[in-house]
Amino acid sequence: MPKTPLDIGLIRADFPILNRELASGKKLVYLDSTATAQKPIAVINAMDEFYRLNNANIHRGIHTLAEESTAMYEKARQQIADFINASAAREVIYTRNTTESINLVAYTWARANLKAGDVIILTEMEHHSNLVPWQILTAERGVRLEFVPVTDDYLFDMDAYRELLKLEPKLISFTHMSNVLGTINPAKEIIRLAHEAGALTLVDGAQSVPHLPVDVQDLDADFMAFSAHKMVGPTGIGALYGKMDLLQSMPPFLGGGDMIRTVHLREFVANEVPYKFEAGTPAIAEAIGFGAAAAYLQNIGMDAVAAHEHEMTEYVLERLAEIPGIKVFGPEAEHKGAVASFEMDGVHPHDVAQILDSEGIAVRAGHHCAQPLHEMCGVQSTTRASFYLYNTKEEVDALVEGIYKVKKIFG
Amino acid sequence: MPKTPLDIGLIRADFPILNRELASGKKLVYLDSTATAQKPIAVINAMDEFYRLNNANIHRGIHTLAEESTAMYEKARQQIADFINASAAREVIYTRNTTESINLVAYTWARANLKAGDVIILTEMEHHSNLVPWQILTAERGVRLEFVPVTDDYLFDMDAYRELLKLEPKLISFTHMSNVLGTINPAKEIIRLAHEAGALTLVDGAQSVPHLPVDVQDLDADFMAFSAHKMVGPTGIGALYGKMDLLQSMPPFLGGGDMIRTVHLREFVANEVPYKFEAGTPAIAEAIGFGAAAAYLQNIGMDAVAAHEHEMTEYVLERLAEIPGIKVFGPEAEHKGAVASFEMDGVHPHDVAQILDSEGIAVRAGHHCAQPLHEMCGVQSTTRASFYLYNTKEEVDALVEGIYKVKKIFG
Amino acid sequence: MDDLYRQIIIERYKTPHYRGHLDPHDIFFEDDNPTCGDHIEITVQVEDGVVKSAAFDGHGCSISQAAADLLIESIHGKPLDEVKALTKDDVIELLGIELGPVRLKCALLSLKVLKAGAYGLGKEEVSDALVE
Amino acid sequence: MDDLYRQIIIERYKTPHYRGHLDPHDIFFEDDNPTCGDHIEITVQVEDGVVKSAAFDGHGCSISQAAADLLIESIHGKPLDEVKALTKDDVIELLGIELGPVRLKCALLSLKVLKAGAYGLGKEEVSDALVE
Ligand SMILES: Cc1ncc(COP(=O)(O)O)c(C=O)c1O
Ligand SMILES: Cc1ncc(COP(=O)(O)O)c(C=O)c1O
Repeated sequence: MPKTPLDIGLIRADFPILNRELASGKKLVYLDSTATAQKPIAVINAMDEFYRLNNANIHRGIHTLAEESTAMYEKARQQIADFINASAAREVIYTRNTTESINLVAYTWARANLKAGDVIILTEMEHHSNLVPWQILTAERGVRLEFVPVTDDYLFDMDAYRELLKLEPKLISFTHMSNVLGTINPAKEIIRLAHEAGALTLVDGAQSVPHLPVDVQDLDADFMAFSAHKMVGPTGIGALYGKMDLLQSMPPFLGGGDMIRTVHLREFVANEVPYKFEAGTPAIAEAIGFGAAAAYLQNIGMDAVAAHEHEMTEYVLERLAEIPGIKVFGPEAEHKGAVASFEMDGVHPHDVAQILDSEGIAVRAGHHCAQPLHEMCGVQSTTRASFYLYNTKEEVDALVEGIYKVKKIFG
Repeated sequence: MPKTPLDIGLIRADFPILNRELASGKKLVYLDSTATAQKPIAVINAMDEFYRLNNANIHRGIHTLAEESTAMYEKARQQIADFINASAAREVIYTRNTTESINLVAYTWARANLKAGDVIILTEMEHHSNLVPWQILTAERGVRLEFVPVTDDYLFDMDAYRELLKLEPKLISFTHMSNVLGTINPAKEIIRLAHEAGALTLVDGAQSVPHLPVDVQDLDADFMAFSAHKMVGPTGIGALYGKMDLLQSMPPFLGGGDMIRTVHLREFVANEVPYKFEAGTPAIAEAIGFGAAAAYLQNIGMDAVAAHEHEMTEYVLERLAEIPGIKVFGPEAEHKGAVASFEMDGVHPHDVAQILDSEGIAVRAGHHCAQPLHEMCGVQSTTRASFYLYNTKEEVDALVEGIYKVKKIFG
Repeated sequence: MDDLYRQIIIERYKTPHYRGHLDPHDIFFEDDNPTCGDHIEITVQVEDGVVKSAAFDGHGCSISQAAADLLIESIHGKPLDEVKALTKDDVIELLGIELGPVRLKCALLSLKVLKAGAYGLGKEEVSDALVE
Repeated sequence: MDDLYRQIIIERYKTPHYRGHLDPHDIFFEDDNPTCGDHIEITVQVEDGVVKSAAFDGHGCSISQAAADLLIESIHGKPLDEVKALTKDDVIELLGIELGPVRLKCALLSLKVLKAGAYGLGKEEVSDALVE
C-alpha cells in the first residue's frame, strides 16, 4: 500500500462533530466508525442545500426543481458507480442499507433461481444481515446453507472453501471485511473460484467499500452491497451493485411508483434497470448526500485512507498487546482492517464501554450483529474500537489510558 | 371544519425554498406538494444538528452519542404516533415510504394469511403503490383483486362496495385521499363495513396524513401507510402503523441486524415489534426529521391546515372554472383535498407544465402514478396543481395567468 | 419563450408530416415513457440497407411528437447503419432547444424506439443506454 | 464515576447473593437482550400467593447482573400481585443510578423476565411494555 500521508488535521476540520465536548467535559474520541461513520460538512451541506434550494420529487416532474432534483439524484448514482468502478451508473441500485441490498437479492434473484436443495455458501464471520435473509429463504424454500469456517488465525479457510465448492453451490455470499475481526477476505480469489465452480457471488461490502479501494470490475463481483452511513454518507441509503445482465434478468422486488413502465388495474410492466428496483419516492436528499460522500472519499483517495488505517491498526494492536488481561480477536495487522475487538478479564464489555464513555471515548460493546462469530470465539460479546480516516494515534493512547481506568474500577 | 386562520406570512418564513428565485428571474410558485412537500427550517435543522452533534448508530451502543441517537430516534417514533393518535409508539414501524409500508403488509401479513382465491378489495382511484404490490401477490398466489369503482361525480362508490363485501374479502386496501382527484374517501365508514364483513383494512394515508386530521383509533384502521416527505418531513422515511396484535402475529420481512433477538448460523429468533420489521441500520437522521415534521404540523394544528386548504380548494376550482377549455377532474370542493388535476384542450400536460415553469410555477404533468384512474377518466395524463399550508390565493392567481399564457402560445 | 418552443415544434406537433403506420414494414417497435405514459410506435421500410420510408404514431407532448416527426423525416434515404449510429445530440440538434433531463426523455423516446427497432432488440433489452 | 458504578453494583456483580436455579419452582422464564446477548433466567417458588424463594442465572454486564440480584432480593416475601405491579422505577431505585435508554435495557431485563413469568406469558407476548 502506498504511504500517502493524510493531513489528519485538515480532515478532522471537515467533521464538525469531532469538536464536540461531552457532558463529562471531555472531548469526544470517536472510535465507533464501524457502526457508523461521522459526516463531513460537504455531505451535511449537500443535503441541507438541497432542501433549501432544489427539493422536489424526481423523474416525474418537468418544472425546474424537479429537473434539478432528478439531475442531482442521477449524478450521485454516477459518483457512486465511479467510486466502486462500476461500468455504468445504472448498475447501482439505491436501497436503504447493506441489509436491504442483500435482502433484495434474496427476495428476487434467489427466489427466482433457487430450489430446494440448492446450496448457498456463507462464512462463519458473517454479519446477521448476511445470515438471516438466507435463513428465511431456507425456511421457505429448503435451500441448503453451508459455512466456510474461520481458521485459528481468524482467516477465511480457503481449503475448506475449495471443498465446499464441490457441492456445486449456486451462490457464495461473503463479507469482504469482517466488522468484528477486521479480517480482509481475499475477495478476488474467492470470486474467481466461485465462478470456476459455476456460482454467482454477492460481496457484503459494508466494511470494505468505506475503508479499502474497491473495484467491482477488477473483483468481477456479481453483486456488491454497501451502506452510505458507514462511508461518511447519510443514514437511510445504501446501494446494491449488480452486473447489468443479472439485474435485467431479475424480477422486481417492491411494487409501486417509479418501478413501472405501465400499469393497468390488474397488471403492470416493470421499468428498466435500475428503476425497476426503486419503488416509490426514493431517498432523494440521501442519494445526493451519498454521492457527496463518495466524491469526498475519492478526492482524498482510498489508497491514502487505507494506508492511514493500516498504520492505525498496527499501532492499536501494539498498544493493546502491552495491557495484561486483554485479548484481541482477529488476524495479524497484515490481513486486518482498523477494527480491534477485545475481551478484558473479569469485566463485561458493557462496563468497559460505559467507563470509557465517561472519559469521552466512544466504543461499541456487544455482539456487533455477529453472534455466531462470537460463539465461535467463545465469548458472548466484545468491546470494539474502530478507526477511520479522521482518527489519530493520540486517540489510541486515550483508549489505552481509559482501559487502565476500567481496570482500576473493576480491579 | 373550524376556520382557524393560519398566518401564512409566518408559515412561509419557515420554508427557505419559497424565497428561491429561478433562472427565469421569477419567484418560485410551488404547486406540487402532492408529489413532495417543502421542508421548514425546523426539520432541516433537526437533521443538520443531529449530524453535527449526535450522530451514532442506535440501539446497540452505550456511549453518549449512541444513547442520544437512540433516544432521539425513539422520541420521534412517539411524535409520529401522537400525530396519528396511535395508542403506542411501538405501533409505528419506520419504512422508506408509503410504498414500502404497503409492500411490507403484502410480503408479510398477506403472504402468511392469504391463499388462492381469497379476495382483496382495492379501488379504481389507487396510486400504483397500492396496485402493483397486490398484482405481484396475485401473480404469485392466485389471490383475487376486486375494484370499487369511482362514481360519475368522482366519489367512492359505496353501493358497489357493499356488493363487493359479499365476496367475503380478507382485506380492503384503499386510499384515504386520491392524489389525482383529491377525493377524500369516507374511511371510517369503509372500515366499519369492512370489519362487519370480517375483513381487515389498510389505509393509504400518503395524502390524508399530511393534509387532514387523522386519528387511527377513531378510524379503527388496522394498517395505515404514509410518507414523511409529503408532510414537510425528509425523503427516505415513511411509516406503517399497525394494530399491535396484528403486528405481533406477522412474520418478519427483511432479515438482518436489529430485527433479531438471537441468531445462530442456521436459525434466528425475531425481535419484538416494532424492531422485528426494522432490519439493518435505519434512517436515523430521517426519523428525527420525521418527528420534527410531525411536531411542526401538530403545533400549527391539522384542523387549521385542513381549513386553509379547503379555502384554497374552493378558490382554485372557482378560478379554473372561469377559463374556457379547462376540465378539472374530481368531486365538488366539499369532498376534495387541495388538488386540481385538469385537462386543457389541445395542449399536452407536459407543455402546460413547461410553460408554467417558465413563469416560475411548479406543477406536475403526467399520470401521477395513477394510470388506471386516468384511463377511466379517458385521458393519458393531466396537469396537476396542488396546495399546502404555505400556499396563497395570489399563487392561484399566478397559476391562472400562466394558463392564459399557455393558451397564447398553443393558441 | 423562443428557446422553449420554437415555431417548428408547435407546428410539427399540431400537423406532423410523418404520422402513420406503414404496412408492410421491415421494422416495427413501440415503447412508452414510464414517467408520463407517452407512447411512440415506429414503422420503417428498408430497401438494400437504406430507409425507404418511415412513419410514427402515438401520443404525447409537443416535444415527443415533434421530435418523432423530425427524426423520421431525417432518416429517409439514410443507410440503416447510420440510423443505428444516431445519438442524443442528433435529436437535440433537430429540435434546436435545450432540455432538462426529464424533458430530454420526451425528446429521446422516438430515437430509443427507432434504434431498438433497427437493432432488432427485445422489449427487455431496451434501455436508456441506447440514447446516451 | 460514583454515580456510574456505586460500590454495591460492582459487589453484587462480582459476588451475587441470589444466583442459582430453584428446583422445583412455580415460575420459570428466560429472555435475552437482543442488543448485546445478555441472558437472564429466573426461578421463583410461590406459597399462598407469596414469593417464598427466588433465584436468577445468566450472564451479562454489571448493571444487568446486579439489577437481577437486587431485584430478586427485593421480592422475597412479597405477594405475587405486588411483583406483577413492579415498575421500571423500582429497579432504578434499587440501583440508585441514572441510566440512558440502552443501559436501561440492561437494567430492566430481569424485571421483564420476572414479570413475564409472573403473568405466565408466552415468548411471543413479551415486550418492553411490561417494564414501562
Ligand atoms: C395516494 C398515494 N399513495 C401512495 C403514494 C406513494 O408514496 P411514496 O412515493 O412516498 O411511497 C403517493 C405519492 O405519490 C400517493 O399520493
Ligand atoms: C459486515 C457488515 N455487513 C452488513 C452490515 C449491515 O449494514 P447496515 O446496518 O447498514 O444494513 C454491517 C454493519 O454493521 C456490517 O459491518
